[in-house]
Amino acid sequence: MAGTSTKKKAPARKRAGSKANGTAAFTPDVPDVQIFRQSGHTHESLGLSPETVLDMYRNMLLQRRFEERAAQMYGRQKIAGFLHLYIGQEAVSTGAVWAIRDTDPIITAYRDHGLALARGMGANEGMAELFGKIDGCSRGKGGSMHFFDVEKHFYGGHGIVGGQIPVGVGMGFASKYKEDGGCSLTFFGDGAINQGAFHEAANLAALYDVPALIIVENNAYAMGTSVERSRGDAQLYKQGYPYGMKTAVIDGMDLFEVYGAFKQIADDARGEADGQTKPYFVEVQTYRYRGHSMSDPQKYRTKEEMEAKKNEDPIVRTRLYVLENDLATDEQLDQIDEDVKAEVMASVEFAEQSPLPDISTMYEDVFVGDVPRVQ
Amino acid sequence: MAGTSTKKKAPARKRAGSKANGTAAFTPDVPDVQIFRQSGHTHESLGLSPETVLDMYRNMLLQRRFEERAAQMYGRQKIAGFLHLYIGQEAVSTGAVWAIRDTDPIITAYRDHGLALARGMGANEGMAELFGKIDGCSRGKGGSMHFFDVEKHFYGGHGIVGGQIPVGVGMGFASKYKEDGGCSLTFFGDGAINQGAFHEAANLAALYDVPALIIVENNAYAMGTSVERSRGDAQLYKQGYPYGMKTAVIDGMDLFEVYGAFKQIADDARGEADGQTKPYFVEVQTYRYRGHSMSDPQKYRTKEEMEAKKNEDPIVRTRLYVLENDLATDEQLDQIDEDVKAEVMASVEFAEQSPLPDISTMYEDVFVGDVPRVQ
Amino acid sequence: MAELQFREALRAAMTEEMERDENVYLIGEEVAEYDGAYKVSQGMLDQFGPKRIIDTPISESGFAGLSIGAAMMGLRPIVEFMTWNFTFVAFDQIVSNAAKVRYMSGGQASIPIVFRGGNGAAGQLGATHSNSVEALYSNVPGLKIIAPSNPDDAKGLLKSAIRDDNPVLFLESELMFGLRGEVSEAEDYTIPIGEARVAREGDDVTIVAHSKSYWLAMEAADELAKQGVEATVIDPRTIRPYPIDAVIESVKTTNRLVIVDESQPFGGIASEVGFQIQRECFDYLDAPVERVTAEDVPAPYAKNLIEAWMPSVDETIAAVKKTLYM
Amino acid sequence: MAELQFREALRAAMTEEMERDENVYLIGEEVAEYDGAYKVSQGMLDQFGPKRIIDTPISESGFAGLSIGAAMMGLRPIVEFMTWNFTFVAFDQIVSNAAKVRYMSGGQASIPIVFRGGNGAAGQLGATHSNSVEALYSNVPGLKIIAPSNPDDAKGLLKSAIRDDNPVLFLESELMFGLRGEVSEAEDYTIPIGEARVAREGDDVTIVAHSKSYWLAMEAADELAKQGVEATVIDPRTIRPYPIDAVIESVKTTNRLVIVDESQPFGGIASEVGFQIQRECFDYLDAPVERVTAEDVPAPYAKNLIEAWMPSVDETIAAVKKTLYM
Ligand SMILES: Cc1ncc(C[n+]2csc(CCOP(=O)(O)OP(=O)(O)O)c2C)c(N)n1
Ligand SMILES: Cc1ncc(C[n+]2csc(CCOP(=O)(O)OP(=O)(O)O)c2C)c(N)n1
Ligand SMILES: [Mg+2]
Ligand SMILES: [Mg+2]
Repeated sequence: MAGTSTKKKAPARKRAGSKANGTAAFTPDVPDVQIFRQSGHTHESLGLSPETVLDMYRNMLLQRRFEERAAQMYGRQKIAGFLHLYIGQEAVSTGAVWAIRDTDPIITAYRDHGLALARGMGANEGMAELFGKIDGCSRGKGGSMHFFDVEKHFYGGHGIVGGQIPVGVGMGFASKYKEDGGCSLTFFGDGAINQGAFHEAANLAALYDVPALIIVENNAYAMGTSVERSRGDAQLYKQGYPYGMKTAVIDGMDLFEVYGAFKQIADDARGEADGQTKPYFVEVQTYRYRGHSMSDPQKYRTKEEMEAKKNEDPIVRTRLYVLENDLATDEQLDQIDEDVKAEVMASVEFAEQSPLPDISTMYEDVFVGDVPRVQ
Repeated sequence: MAGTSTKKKAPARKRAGSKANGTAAFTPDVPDVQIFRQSGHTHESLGLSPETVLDMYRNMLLQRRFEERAAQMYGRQKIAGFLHLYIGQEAVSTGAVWAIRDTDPIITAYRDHGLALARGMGANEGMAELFGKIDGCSRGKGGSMHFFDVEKHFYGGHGIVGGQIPVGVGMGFASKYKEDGGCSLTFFGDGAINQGAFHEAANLAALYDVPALIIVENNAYAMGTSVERSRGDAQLYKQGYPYGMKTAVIDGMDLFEVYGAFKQIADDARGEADGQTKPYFVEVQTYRYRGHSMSDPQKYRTKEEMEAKKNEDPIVRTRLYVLENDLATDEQLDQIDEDVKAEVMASVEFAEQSPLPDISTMYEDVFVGDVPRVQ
Repeated sequence: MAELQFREALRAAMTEEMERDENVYLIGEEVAEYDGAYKVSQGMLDQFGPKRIIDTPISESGFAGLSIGAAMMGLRPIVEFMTWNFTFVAFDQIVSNAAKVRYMSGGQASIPIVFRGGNGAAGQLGATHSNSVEALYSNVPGLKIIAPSNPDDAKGLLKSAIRDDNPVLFLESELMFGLRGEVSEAEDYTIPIGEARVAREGDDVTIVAHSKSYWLAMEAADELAKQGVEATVIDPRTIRPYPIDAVIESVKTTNRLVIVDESQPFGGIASEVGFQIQRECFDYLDAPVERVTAEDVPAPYAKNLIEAWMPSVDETIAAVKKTLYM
Repeated sequence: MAELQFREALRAAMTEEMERDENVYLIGEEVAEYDGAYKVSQGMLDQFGPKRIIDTPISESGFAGLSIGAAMMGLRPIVEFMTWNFTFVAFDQIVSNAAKVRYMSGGQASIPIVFRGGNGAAGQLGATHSNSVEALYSNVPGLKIIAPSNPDDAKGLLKSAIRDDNPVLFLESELMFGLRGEVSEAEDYTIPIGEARVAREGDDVTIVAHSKSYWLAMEAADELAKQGVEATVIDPRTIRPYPIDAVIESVKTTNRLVIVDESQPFGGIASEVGFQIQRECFDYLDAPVERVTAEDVPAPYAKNLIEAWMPSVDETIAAVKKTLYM
């Protein structure tokens, strides 16, 4: 089983010490950090059927193809505003969602397509939202940054960096209050950890023993600012410590690591074993292959770094695993890709056909019930 | 010399572990925490002349008598609004101010009389401010929570919990920018550490190597909320760790500990030895003897706790030290007390005599220069 | 009718709603073990226990946001801010999340939450502690804002606010917590949000004022009556939605309007009401709409200065006389 | 005169002031190595180095507050917010510290600081990213607020703002950064803060509009001219202090006023200007003051909705015609 708790310690030196991000295993210098990396999982050791593995693979691919197509549509000005692609991070969304309960609420930032699709939002509703059409998941009101699918317990899509963190903790708080066994998942970026909202929410989660996973998706950059350039100490996993929170560090480029880790920590957070709800601070180490949004010259990183990271592509890795373990043939996998591409093309068609929202809808959804407006 | 850096570690357990506040020495479980407690200082080992010790004693007493009188004047409705007394914490203000340079900027929260008087503000200007008179240190505009004496490099007096922390770091930032060798001191309470502003400012200080002491005056309570009830982990000294900041824990009931500690860390912060400016996270463990403000039934603590803490009274301890070491006689010390009382009584008289601000002054001090107002 | 203090009326409203619906909880600084910084929640911890009366660290952004999340999951939080001044550190949660998430989700999320606490100047507290926030939050669509002037309205409106499925900002006043007044004993007494109360009728001028300022307006009206000027006094009770129709109707009779509003003047509530009235009652107005507000400078500490800074009865009388060319 | 983009004019102002005074620095997210999220600060890192062009983590409250402290010590920070929407997490620093500390200190502290960045809606960005903040910050005494509409004003006013010894909020617009215009090449070109620019004169109606809305107003005026209606168009350029005298003077001639203001309507800039004008020009107004603002709902994403949500040329023309009873 993964989750090797270690008590060893390296001296805390600013911008020194082992580089956590994207490198091999490291020894954290705070107590009780669980590392989920190179655990040697197999689908069998994780209890995943071949079908499930293929479902997960298919979903990762759906996220990828959906966004590739969206980028193209952005170029054709079918989509406007910001468009933040999740490409490269799909193992995080997929591994996490497959590991938790369908009713566990999820909330994230504006880089939200991947998690929404992992949670089961249809490509149609997603694409129509990007197109600003009435059949979009948020009725064309939210756009790329504000995907919502409340029926599927996906609570957005939030544009203010860090602003969703207290909200996500509150969703876990509600589970504890209602004693419904739920555990909330709050995703945010490595840049967002520097917002005050993170600090306040993390402390509240710890103080109130909230079943909440407070998850920093460390994709190495916040726009053009690397983690090293935004932190007094770039080892983000240290940030759960002062609140007395359990901490996990996960290799986010590996689907099975993510799945195995989330299964374990979500269950621990909901108190499955000890009857104690509790939060976790989780650093998932991942990488974004595309620019921050659509107009990013990406001068802040080298081609070499990118190439190295591309070798870790979670989709490629999963494909290799599937082939090596004979879970499917090359042809079957290609067929999945074809199916996914067709699904995405259909979603473009759906989005094209969907009507623009009627102007009258602009006045809807502000309040529950009718409330007079000012002219 | 004080400042025993320790690398030992105890397991991090929520609300467990050694109780840091007000008890004997403890072993921190983060690296590079320097403990300033029971160091066995004498005035000689600290290089303090008997005169200086008596000056410090006198100043602590001035703070105490000033506030005792202010409380009385509040009862007589000469003073209104909030009045937060510093009584019990005088070793912190005095030890720190005597240890640093006169030009090092200081900023604090609304519990500000002690630091202002330590910094050399006259009792007259302080008392007149409390009375809301034109000769007050802030021209009667600020009141108790907003003492300012910019000439003495005392920058207030701030009412929004935590709001002064980024500002204080900015004062140190300016020193680094101007290369003037300064080091800023930012004081705030144990309650304020839970504000997002703390987190953001602390990280910036560490990232930019700002010569700034970020000082939590842990007086055990934020209004009626103990540190244990406000934190996921009550060991505040852990809070500097994720930013990679050097950390110090100081016995704030002992004048010499405070003095010795601040001398050492302020000099290290300004880079005296290594040429590297740097911030410190500092936990000063102290205690407030009075209620939070003037109307506090104080049900949140026991008489026993209070009595135990009264045994640590920094003024009593210093008096004992002075007597034991023959730095002055009982009579001389009583005379100091008489002088201080007279000074405070004179400040009441001064405040009484000072005129109310002219109504026209209400419109002054909003802007530098004349700027039209709206009616 | 029972005579209650304002704080007791608030407590009664919260208590009744908490008894009625176990999804309602109260959270804030010192609300539980301390019995409330201003004793509004006195005794509630004893009655409801720590699960539902929840003390917080000084983390307004944190617990406001946490409660927005809880509300999205079906709970009905009452968030007490020690005062509204301290919401500036939680501004983003209120403005970006509470007010906008429902809209951005295309109506999928709802956020039944009440934010409440003391608003406005409360004596000699200085500039950071004397803000009237209604002028700030009312600019933001997506929020309801209530600012009652008496215990009866406080109770009836707070109960409505707690039952409302939308974010409601409930503005109280430290200076009014001890104010006594008759409160309806009707079972399950609620007052609809968005309806003005015409407190007094007169043909010469209309005075509109909410919260503390309402009492200034009434005092001014009494004084004016002695001088032969009969004022209609309207307490809007809600700022958002603003019951402008009641004001329009009245101005059509009196042809004169004075707004007393403790907000600072630039873009305050008075500006908005004045703007709407000049537009809707252009042909009825016999004089410009006048406003009586706080001064356009930060709030000073000194007693004489803060008194001069606040809107006053005298200024209200003078403004009325101006509209009457007296 | 040289033709510059709006962003180039801002850059020129900052560069000149930084060359002039080494206490001036620029700080913000992505201002240095990334050359600015909107390329306003392009090349400035190369010229001034990392000591004076400073990248920050995403900590608006932190770096705004840090710069307030630095300003109190005599530096003259220019704080770039990626957009003003993100100042809601720094609201307390701006409102409680920048605006009030000088006052509370009895004039001892001064805070020479400029906060700047894009304001208002910038296309299909959704509700959290489309705020016009002037309505919020202008309520708070202690701040100057500038919102220029063209490169020349941008340069002259930003230079004045940097030299001003007070906190100045400088509101730009993502949609205008590429706007080209003639910019004075006068040495050390500054424009005094608080003076309106009368962009066009006409006797029939006065239209007041700042920032992006100014261009709507001008377009409407052109269209109206074709229909025989001559409008005076005033660009106030500053919101605080508001150059109301210029508007009063004009309305005394035209007797009609329309304010175009992208703020949301309730308590917005339009309300304030309308209020003041009905009060100061009561006997001159031939029609109610009209306003054209954003809709009173959060900003939607869909193209057609956000277009309908924004103030428009058509709405401006309609409002003018309303004042003319056309
Ligand atoms: C409070 C706030 N400040 C600034 C921004 C502008 N902004 C949007 S995304 C972003 C970078 C965030 O980086 P990170 O948190 O690492 O997430 P990632 O984009 O890598 O997923 C910034 C600065 C914002 N939306 N909100
Ligand atoms: C943002 C904010 N929230 C709440 C308050 C009200 N308040 C004033 S002092 C205080 C307690 C602060 O405790 P601590 O930081 O420990 O300082 P101490 O009073 O012990 O010196 C509170 C809650 C405030 N002034 N500002
Ligand atoms: Mg990132
Ligand atoms: Mg304290």
